[in-house]
Amino acid sequence: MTPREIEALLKERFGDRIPESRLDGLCSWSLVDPAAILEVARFVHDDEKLKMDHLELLGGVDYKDRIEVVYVVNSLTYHHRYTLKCRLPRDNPRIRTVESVWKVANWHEREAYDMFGIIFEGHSDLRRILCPDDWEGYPLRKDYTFPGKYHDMPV
Amino acid sequence: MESIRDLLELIPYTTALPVWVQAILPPAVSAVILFLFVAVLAMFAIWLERKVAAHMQDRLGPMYVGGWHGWAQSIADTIKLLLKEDIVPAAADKALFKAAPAIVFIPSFAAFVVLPFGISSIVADLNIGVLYLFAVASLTVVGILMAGWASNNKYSLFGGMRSAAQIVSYEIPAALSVMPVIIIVGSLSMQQIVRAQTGGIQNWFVFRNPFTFLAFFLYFICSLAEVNRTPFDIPEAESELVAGYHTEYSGMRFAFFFLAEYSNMFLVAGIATTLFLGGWSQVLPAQWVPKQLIPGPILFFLKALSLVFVQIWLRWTLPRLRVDQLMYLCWKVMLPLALVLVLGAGLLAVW
Amino acid sequence: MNLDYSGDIMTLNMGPQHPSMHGVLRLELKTDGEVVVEAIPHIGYLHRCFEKHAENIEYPGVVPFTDRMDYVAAMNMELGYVLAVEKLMGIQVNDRVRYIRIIMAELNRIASHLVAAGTYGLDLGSWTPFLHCFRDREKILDFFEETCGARLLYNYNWIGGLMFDLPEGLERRIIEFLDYFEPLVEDLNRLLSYNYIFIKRTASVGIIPPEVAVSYGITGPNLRGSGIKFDVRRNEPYLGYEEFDFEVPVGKGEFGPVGSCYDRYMVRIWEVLQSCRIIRQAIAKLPPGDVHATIPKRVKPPVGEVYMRTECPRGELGYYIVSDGTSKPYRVKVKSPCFTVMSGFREYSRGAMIADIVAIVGSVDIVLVELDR
Amino acid sequence: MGVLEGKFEDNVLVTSLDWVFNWARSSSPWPLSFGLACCAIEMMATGASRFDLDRFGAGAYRATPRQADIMIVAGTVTLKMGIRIRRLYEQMADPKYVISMGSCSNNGGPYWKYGYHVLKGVDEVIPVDVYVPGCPPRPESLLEGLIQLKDKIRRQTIARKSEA
Repeated sequence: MTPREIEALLKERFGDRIPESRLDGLCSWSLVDPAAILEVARFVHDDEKLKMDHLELLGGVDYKDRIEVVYVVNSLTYHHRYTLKCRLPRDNPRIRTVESVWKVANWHEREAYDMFGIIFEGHSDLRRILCPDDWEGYPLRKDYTFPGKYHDMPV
Repeated sequence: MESIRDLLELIPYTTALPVWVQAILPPAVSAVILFLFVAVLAMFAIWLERKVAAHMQDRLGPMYVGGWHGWAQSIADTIKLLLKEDIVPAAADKALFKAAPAIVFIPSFAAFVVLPFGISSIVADLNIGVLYLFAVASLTVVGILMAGWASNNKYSLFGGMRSAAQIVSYEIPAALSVMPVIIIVGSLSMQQIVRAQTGGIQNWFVFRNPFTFLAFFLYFICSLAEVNRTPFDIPEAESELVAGYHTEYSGMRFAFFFLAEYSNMFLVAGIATTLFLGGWSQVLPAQWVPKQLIPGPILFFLKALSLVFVQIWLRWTLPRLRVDQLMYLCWKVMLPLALVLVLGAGLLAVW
Repeated sequence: MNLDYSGDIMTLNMGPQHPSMHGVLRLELKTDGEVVVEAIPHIGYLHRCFEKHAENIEYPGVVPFTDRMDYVAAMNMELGYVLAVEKLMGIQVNDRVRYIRIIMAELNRIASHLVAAGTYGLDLGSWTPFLHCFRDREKILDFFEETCGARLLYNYNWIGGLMFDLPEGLERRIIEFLDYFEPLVEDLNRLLSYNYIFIKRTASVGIIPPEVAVSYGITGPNLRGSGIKFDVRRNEPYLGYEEFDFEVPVGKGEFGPVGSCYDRYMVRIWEVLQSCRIIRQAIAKLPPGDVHATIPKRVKPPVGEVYMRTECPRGELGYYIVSDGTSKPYRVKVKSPCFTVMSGFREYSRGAMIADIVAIVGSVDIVLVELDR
Repeated sequence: MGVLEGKFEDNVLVTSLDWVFNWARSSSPWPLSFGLACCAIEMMATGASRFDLDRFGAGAYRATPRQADIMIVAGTVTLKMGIRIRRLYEQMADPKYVISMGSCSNNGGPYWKYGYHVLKGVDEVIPVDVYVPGCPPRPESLLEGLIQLKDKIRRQTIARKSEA
């Protein structure tokens, strides 16, 4: 399926919960209402025409006024790919976990939590994954200041 | 030991010494000689292993230490290990931790006592030589288990447990595979066993009859397991258990484990040589070459070293088995086969 | 954890310094005797902040950092990034650049799979194959060194072109190498792959069923080992891979269930031979051209975002780049194949023995820096 | 240090003992098999066929720190790993030496400026004897580093340090 068809399918199914889309050859995406992400994820995973069973990438992007969560999904059956995005407020980013749809989301969400401080509600094991457990701050936020010392070791 | 006693008598004034000194001197001298001999042998085996492994892997191995092909590499290694700090972990069981290397090394050293290097080059020709050998050799496992337990390290513990299970299991087929030879010879004395094989290659037990032929391979495989060599090196499996039971050992104590491993390698090769490859007896049939041309000890060494070479060869070629596969091999393959061999050899002897 | 027998459970810490953890992976094993009830991977011991660096460095300067992510297959890592930026900027490279990139990427794939196979032998206690693999890998590294001066981390693929053209006569020497190397794969098979003990240790161990593989987003040889025929080079061709004739090997389950360690290992071995085929075809078709022709003066992509995926030796490598129109990327997010494959480790390692854990970690062929980035 | 250090005055016997000890120590530096990042691959290549670290007696990679003599810190040291490296170093038996291999472990290398999680040089946590530059150093460089270390070992003495 082409991105246009996927977008049309999503629009038809979810209506105004897909507020915005951009279709180009580079990376076609649709904005999803954060409250509906689990529903949309389950739909793209289960739908017979989409069958997007492979979560390629899940990550955050800090846009200074908001944080976006990006889901790149593709289908191993039909070899098509699509990107979903959610916009979250920067001061308290919270979103439902999609762990129940794609198991790989578990670690990806832990990484997004570690790097951006996005809270994934309902996540089974939301701990830091790359940085040590007692690390402070979220390193990939644009306003992150480097810590001076960590356990007596200068940074 | 007899020859040493004779030698000592040549030294003047030995008869003037107290009687107990006279009694203790020959064994003490032979023990020292044997110890040096075992240490040098083990060091040589280590060097050989590194060179052989290197050449199998398109490398050169030690080249610079001591000059010619790094011949002094093992000496340097040993001196360095002796000089290293001796760490006893704070949480270890100190007495057991310190005793374990000695307990591992002593049996392998003691077992050399009954190894017949030549017609008269044997420390003690016990009439129960083979029995003694198996009794003493199985003591090693106590030391390994002690080391594994006392280190207070989980990897060591795993190594110790694996080793205990493995050595105890493989003792059985190893002992049984020796039985066909003993049935044929009718003696447990090592020298008797060698004498039964004199007169050339056709008299060696490995070629004597099909049962002893198989028994040789069975014994060789079991001996690999007993000395923890690949493919049975699971007690010290580097990629799994770091270094197994000697993970926590450093310096001198580790050197003892190291020496014990390599002297054990030579020991089992020596036993296999004695039991199946004619020990010090000659290779060429007696009807062609009536007189033994090469001295017995040299022949013995050549035979044993070629078996050591095979051990090294296997080590650097084969992957290692898993614990359950190892046990499967022992109890379901080797043991029944060994029993069949004993039965067959017995029937053949009676018939 | 089942509390009924929790008294018998021992926690064994494997790593970060452990000979078979391929670097600094740490596994927390809950063992019941030799059987591992649960294996929990802990990562991050080599988190080098790639994504932070990428945001602070200009586009061409990121290439060396991508090299250092997967140092065993640096050519492939930088290729993915360069292609992503080129896609963002709309640069079309000429045929010579495309073909040289393919040759280099495939040579690098061979080198990487050799390391994978060799260290896998090492994990299972077999030393000699490891050194034989490294011996042949050195010969490939020689080609790279001759071309760009570096053995391991190349910075060879530039945005819009290549650092240098191939040196005089390299094509011929690569063909000579392939003539020498292809029979040696059979040698390796005799030494390791068809060894009875090796098969016993791997063929029914660490099975990843296809549905688990898909759910955990496993890609590359690990996915194909589970019997799913998916290769980005074939299914979403880049660089003109569709012009080449090659097969996508999948796990056959010759000696046990499909998706075992053995299948994953064998897929790599077969892929090595396919890479040889691709290189031969690419060299035969190599057109003349200027490898510097399309290198832009300034790399300043338009505002936008791009997702580009390529097939690197460890699996599917994706770069998600957000550009804000300046000369530095606004955000670079890497889809790391090792990360996804380790995320499922807890599931497919359950009930294995300690020795099997080592076999499984080796068979998924992870590179820790790529995992942690 | 080892068992005998610092117990004797400097004299003829000590000098010849020094020679033997230093010869043994410099001839068999067993490395700890411990790879971190990119440099670990080059370290493996150094041990492999073409370069063959074993020629100098340094090919016996020990998996346990207790039995190793030199620690080759091959790769980037992160903060999470720094604590572990210090512990590994403490677990090694004296005399022990450290080769810092590659820019990352020398001073943070390319990760110097924005590496919030990278330790800027392994010498922040453990003492280093020889620094090998390069990113990654070629195997020849590592061999050179090893030979430099050998030279350093040969200059040691077990004699008590004079007060002056």
